[in-house]
Amino acid sequence: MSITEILFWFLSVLALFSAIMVLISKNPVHSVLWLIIVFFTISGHYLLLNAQFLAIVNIIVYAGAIMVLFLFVIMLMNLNVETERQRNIWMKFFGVISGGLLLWIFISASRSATDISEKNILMGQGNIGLIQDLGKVLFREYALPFEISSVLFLSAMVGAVVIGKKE
Amino acid sequence: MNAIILSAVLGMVMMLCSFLVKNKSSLKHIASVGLLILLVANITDTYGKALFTFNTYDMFHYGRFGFLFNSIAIGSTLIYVLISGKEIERSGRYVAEYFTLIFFVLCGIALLSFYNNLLTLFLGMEIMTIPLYILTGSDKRNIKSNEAALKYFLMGSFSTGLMLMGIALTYGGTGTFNLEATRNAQVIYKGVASFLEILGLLFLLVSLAFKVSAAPFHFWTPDVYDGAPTVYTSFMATIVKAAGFIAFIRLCAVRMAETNTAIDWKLIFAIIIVSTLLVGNITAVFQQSVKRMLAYSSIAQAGFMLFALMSLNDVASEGIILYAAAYSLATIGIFAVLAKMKDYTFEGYNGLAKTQPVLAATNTIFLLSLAGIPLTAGFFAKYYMLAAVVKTGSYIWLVITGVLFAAISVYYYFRVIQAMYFKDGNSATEEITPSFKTGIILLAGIIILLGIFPSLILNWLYF
Amino acid sequence: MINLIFLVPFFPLLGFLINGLFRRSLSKNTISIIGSGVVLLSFIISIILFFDVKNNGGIVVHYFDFIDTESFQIPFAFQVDQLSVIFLLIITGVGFLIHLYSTSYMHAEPTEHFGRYFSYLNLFVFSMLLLVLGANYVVMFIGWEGVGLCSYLLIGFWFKNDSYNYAATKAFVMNRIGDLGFLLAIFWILNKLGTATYTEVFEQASALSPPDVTAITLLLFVGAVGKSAQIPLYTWLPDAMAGPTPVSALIHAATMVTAGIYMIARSNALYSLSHLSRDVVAIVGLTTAILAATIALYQNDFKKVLAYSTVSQLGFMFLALGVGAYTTGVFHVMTHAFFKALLFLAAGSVIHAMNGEQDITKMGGLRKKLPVTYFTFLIGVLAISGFPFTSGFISKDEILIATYTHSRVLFWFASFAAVLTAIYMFRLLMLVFYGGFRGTPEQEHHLHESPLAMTVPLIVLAILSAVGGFVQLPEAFGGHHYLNDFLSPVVPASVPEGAHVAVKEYYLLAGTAVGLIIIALLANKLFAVKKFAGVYTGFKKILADKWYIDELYNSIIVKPLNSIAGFLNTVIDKSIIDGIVNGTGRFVNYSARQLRLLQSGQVGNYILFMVLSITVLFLVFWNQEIILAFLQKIF
Amino acid sequence: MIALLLILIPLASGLLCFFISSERDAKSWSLFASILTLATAFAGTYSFLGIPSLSFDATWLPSLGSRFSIGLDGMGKMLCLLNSIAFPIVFASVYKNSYKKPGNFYGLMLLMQTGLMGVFLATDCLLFYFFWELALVPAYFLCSSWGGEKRIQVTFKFFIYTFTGSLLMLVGILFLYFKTTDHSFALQSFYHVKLSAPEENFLFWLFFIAFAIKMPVFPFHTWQPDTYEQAPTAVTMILSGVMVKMGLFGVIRWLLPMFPHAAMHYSHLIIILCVTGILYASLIAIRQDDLKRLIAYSSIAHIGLMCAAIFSSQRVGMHGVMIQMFNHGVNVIGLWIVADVIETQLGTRKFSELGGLARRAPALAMLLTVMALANVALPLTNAFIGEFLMFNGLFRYNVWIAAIGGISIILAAVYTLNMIQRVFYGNNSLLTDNANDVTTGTKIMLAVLVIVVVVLGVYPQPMLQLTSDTVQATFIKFHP
Amino acid sequence: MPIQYYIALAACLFCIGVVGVVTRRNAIIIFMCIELMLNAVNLLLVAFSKMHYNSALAVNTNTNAGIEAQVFVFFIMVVAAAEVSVGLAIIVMMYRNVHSVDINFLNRLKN
Repeated sequence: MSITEILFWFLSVLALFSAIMVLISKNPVHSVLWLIIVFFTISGHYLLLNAQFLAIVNIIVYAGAIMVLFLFVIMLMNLNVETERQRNIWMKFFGVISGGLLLWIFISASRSATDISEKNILMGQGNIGLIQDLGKVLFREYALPFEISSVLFLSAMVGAVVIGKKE
Repeated sequence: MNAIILSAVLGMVMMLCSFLVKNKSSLKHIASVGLLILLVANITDTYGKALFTFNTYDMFHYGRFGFLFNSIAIGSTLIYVLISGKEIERSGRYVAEYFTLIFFVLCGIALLSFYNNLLTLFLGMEIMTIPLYILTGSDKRNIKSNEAALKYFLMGSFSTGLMLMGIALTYGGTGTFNLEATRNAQVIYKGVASFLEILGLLFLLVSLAFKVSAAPFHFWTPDVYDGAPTVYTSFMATIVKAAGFIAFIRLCAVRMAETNTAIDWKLIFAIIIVSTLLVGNITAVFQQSVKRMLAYSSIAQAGFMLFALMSLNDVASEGIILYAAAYSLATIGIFAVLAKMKDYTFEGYNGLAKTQPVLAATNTIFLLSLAGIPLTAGFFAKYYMLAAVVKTGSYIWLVITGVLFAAISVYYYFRVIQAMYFKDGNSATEEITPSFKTGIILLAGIIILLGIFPSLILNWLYF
Repeated sequence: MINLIFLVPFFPLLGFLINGLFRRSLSKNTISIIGSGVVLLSFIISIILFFDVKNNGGIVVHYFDFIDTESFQIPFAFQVDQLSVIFLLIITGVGFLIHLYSTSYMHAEPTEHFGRYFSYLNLFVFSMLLLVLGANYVVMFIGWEGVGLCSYLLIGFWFKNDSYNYAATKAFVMNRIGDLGFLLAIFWILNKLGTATYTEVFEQASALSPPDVTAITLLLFVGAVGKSAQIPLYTWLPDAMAGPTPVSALIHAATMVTAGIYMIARSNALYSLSHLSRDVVAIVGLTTAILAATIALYQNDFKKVLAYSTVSQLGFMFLALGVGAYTTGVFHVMTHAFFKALLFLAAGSVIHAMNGEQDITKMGGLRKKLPVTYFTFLIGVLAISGFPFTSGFISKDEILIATYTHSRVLFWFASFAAVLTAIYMFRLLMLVFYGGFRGTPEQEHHLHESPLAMTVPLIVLAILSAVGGFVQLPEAFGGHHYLNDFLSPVVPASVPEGAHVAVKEYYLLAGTAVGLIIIALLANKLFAVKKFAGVYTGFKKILADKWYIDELYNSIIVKPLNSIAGFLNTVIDKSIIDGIVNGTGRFVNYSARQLRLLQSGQVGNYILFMVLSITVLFLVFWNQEIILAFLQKIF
Repeated sequence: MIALLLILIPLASGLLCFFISSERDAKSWSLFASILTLATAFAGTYSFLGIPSLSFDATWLPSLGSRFSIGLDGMGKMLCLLNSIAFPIVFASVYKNSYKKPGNFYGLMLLMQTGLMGVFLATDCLLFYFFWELALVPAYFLCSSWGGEKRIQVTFKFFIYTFTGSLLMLVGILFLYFKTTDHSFALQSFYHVKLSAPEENFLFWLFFIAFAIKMPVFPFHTWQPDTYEQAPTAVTMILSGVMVKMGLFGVIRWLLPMFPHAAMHYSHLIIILCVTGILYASLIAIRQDDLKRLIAYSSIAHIGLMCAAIFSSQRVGMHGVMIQMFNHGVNVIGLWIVADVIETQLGTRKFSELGGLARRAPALAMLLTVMALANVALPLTNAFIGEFLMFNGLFRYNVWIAAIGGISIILAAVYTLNMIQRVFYGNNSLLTDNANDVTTGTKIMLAVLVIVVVVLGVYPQPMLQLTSDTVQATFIKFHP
Repeated sequence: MPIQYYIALAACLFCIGVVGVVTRRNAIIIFMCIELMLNAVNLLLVAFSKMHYNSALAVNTNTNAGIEAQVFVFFIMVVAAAEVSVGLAIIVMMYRNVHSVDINFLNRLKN
């Protein structure tokens, strides 16, 4: 087993474990922290896949900005105590069942997808994940969507102001 | 391209207006002028006179269909602003921002009518939806509005997740985000398409079904439409929903049709259609609030529009345009009247014909149109939908089912008519201005005109 | 002559229109003059026609195309021949007398109703003339239904009384049952021959297959049974006595009820082809004759006795037709018209005198108070009982002879019926005119002989009843069967020839004479009493209650039909059929209430549903061949 | 041109009528307009202006293959004539009644006439469907606004019921449209569609149910008595006098020539249904206590007979149906006028509360009696000709069915005479004691109808000739 | 490394996210679970990107194949950030009015 594989397994197990912990933590703050761990592991995967730019952005945007925002809101609302009452046990049961079914669909679909069964991922190599290549593509082919996404930000900004401003 | 850029620009103009223009009521006029400009720009664009030319690297596809729909969407929004502008003014403090958001939504709609890449689909969808979350929650003191916004947001984000999963899987199968995928991968599943792509398309289908509120992914619709301020419900239920369909039909017509040779999506659509019609029509029957009834009715109408997605032929594409126009116009009218009512229940409409004969008469025309009675645009809309399926030569049972549900739909639409005309009561309305009356009469006139000559719209597809 | 034919029905129609439309503005005298005058005019024209026909034979006059389709043409045409002209004379002649009688009898009515009465009566004459004049079955049917209508209108003339209205409705409905048969017969003829015109039908009759002929003749007979009050449709006729007495005389004795005989006599060419049908006609006729006679024995209503006697006599006529003696049947129609009209009018005179009382148990000993009425009534009774050489004797005698040659068994039964006839008629005579008066003193005080307008018709009819039979006097008595000769171009004569017939005639003559004397004595002994209880027990009660036929019909037809209708109305229509329709609506409503519970308001539930739906869609998608194949198997 | 005028006159006058507020004006205007239509229809029926004026053709929806093409054949002429006769009579007979919002009432009535005209005139299937619905919508509003106390639910049921039927027909129309060789909705293209047997059978039912509901044929009839009972009498007259003819018209004009084999295939079933319906409705009519309901059930029975006669596939029967469509219209309108007179004057339609009216209102009694006799198809009334021919057709089809169906003429006598007896005869009730006879206007109206009844009963030939071309044309395609 | 591993991993994460959305009542946690789903998609996209790159490499060593998936991931992150800002604003607004973020209390709108 190569180092890549060991890392892969380690990160995968950690990611899944943390994700489950996000799910089952009673305390929202703990959930946030577990989620940050998930994000870190995913960034680790990106690094394994040699997608360095995304790995960094992931940490900056998700773990750094978004999760902090979450944390901030939770703190603001004083939700750090275990205020959430337990959901109906049936709901949990069905939730897990439905998740399992969905997972089963994924697995069975990918198992039947023979077109990719032979395919492998190029780990740790290839320069498409590097910032100079990405940048070229982003500002040439994807320049227009990139600009348009500013509309999204504008609307989000307006929205946040409209919604968030206290009257 | 004109529409996309201009709508974004106009949105920013409105933003600036929020602190440049002090008089709130003039905002409506500015927005109307902006919409008019947008409409003209889009029409000139249709005939090859674009203001901006970029190399879009195949991100967009400019077709007659998209242009026509975009014009209809912009035109409907114009009518909507003209009729309901006053309601927008009253819905909250940030009038200019609301107009801004409406323009941004139009930008998203423009993206959806021209997209040729799953990325632009995704972006368009998000640009269209995110302002709607905000508009839904714009009545900040109203808990219902808050609740609707949160529900809409949570479920909307969830469906975004589904959509992204779909996009990722199709990408896995094809190696491209372009809508017209040129497959270099060997076709595997049943001789044609990749298994992963199929699964991805299924996810995409589900997420788009969510956007157009097709059952069983419709659950957000009644709650959100009910909770949102009426004037925005009107916007969401009409133009936005129609845009969802346009996005959907493009996906179906291009991506799914490619995989269509061996894999039949029709059965899936048939199931979705039947359940949509069932849920929409049947549940609407028991509603006590007209607003909520209209929410269910919009689900039911979506069921009919899905016929086009299932059949995917020339009749279907003509039909979905006509349906979008007929349905949007009629629903805008109904909501405009609804917004003037003091009581949203059916009882609130009792005796409207006596107190406000013009409102009652025009409202009747709108309802008749939704019910698909001839001489209104709604008839031809339904006609085209049924014709599209009949033309495919199979699934006649589905057509008959649809027709039976259409008969049920008469039940709840006519309850309003009954209340207005045949029941006694003194329905109270807000003050009705003459300009509102004029607008609504014009709207009714358009519906009747389209009901006699649907080709007035459809000819634009070709000439 | 051709030009005159249409005038025969036209005059009564004119009378109907004038009297009907202007009944409020005309005086009673004018109404009387118009009402009777038009019939008199028709009578005069009929006489002219009679002589014309006698000299030149029959004729068909085509007026216009009534119905013209590719499959058949039905012209509106009249046929005047020997048969129809006889009926014309009876209808207009007797009709005129009865109109005349009515002018006095109905004089107490208000002008408006007086006018209405005469307009109905004229309409009746019109319809009856149409019936006999029609040159095809459809025109006959028009008249056929028309007389039914007039009968309905006249029975219910006094519409304030609900039981009268009921009787009228009953008459019409029972007639309609027969009419249906008639209609089907017409269809059958039209379908097989493509024409309904008599001449063509009879020419081509031999081309019909035996089952067709039998079916047609039997269906025609169903029509006749309805109109001529035979078993099983006779019960309306006694009830029809609710109408004014002249109406009973004209419609329910002299003319309308004989339409059935006219029809069968007219269709003799068809009946000659079907043995079975003739047998049925004969047996039904005879049974009716006996049954009605037995019932008549113990009736206490003056007019009811006469009504049952009419039914019985009609039975005789059918018997004659059934044994193939068509002219004899027609002949009996004629004589019956005379004496039965006479009897009814006399009865009317009595009732008039008794101030509307019809119960014979309340009468008695009237011969002194009403001499003319008594005398004429006596002639009528003698005629109907078959007193030698009265008209009734000759016609009935001929029927019996014809029956005898046809079948001995029938003959004895027919003779029995004839005896019964004599018995109940003498009973009637005795109870009304002999013995002591049993009514109230006021009634006794009121008794008076009727005015001239009523007695003159009585006298005329009495004379006709007495001597009217001589037109068909058998050879045995020196006669010549004039009627047979006259009718022979239309109706083949069927009088048995030969010496042995003459011998039988003498037997019959003797038998009748002896029988009548015995009956007269018995009747005098039994019925000419001072007091008469009118209550019967045992078998008499069964007869007095008319064999409970009405009750039987009530319980096996009317009541079940009514309850079926009620069941259909309340259960099937309201609950089941409408219930299904409304149930669909209610089901939709119910499912709406259930389905909306799905919309729980919980985001978690919503998303759960969505995820599960995705799974289901996925499964469906992957197994769609199986599902489609399954669906295909179902549909 | 005449054909176009027949649609345009009621349409324009109807739209104009909405803006008339004065009751007098609205009445006079609508009466005037309907008489104008009648004059036009007469001109059309007797072709004073030549054959070409009877049809009109214009582009409507080129992309759909539908044209605004209208035309008159014999049956069309007759029904247009009926339609245009019915309205003036109805307007005149309700002239004394007053309706709230008269402009709307008369406007809707005229729009309904437009729809009916269009149905009888259209030679394009989509146009036909258009008018089919157009006739229904005003009826809905009329019944719901001006009807009896249960009007809303009852009319609603009526509307949904018939609407469902017509939507099914729409599916059928669409299916056929895509089967036409030239993708057109024209009558002739529809006639020439080649269909496989299962397709034909399936489409047959789609169309037939729509027509059957409209007629209505047992067991699709339950909307009818309620609607007739609850609708304002003026509307009921049109509904039963003219609108039910739409169903029969549809069967003859569209159904039989399009699906001749299916029609033959199912004729037995349908005739049995119809005959069952005839007896069923007749029996129920016997038990009715309400004048309007009685007429309604009687109408069901008559229509059932017409439908059965159509499917008996006999020319004779078809001739009968043709003439009976007109006659039934006239007769039933007459009956409704009487019912209206009684109801407006006495405020009740219950037999149990009526009686003895003949003495107070002899003219009414007389006129009703004639109409009622026409209802039982007495000879020399117009209905006799129709029923005679129709039963003849049925007889040719099957003797037993004719015999069983014939029972209805007995039952008709029972319930009709029962009605006359309970309304006009017997003792006066409290209500009828103070009744007055009809006004001269109504008297004249009824007298006109009576004259029509008698004239057509004595001399039906013109009517038979008028429609014989339709019968021939129908049987060219539809031959047993 | 076979692509199935990554598909399975992403699918697991995605499904855990879904389960979280269904079972949790706290709006914020639900939102976080949605973010988890998005991340699973991101991971899957990057994996596919490298897979396609790998396949294309066999034909052309200078290939750029698969890069668009990484760009897409970038866009997803952008959108997610925008969504979060709006979403949290809505949650805060909600909290202001009802002092709870428990979605079980969101049941004024139903049936």
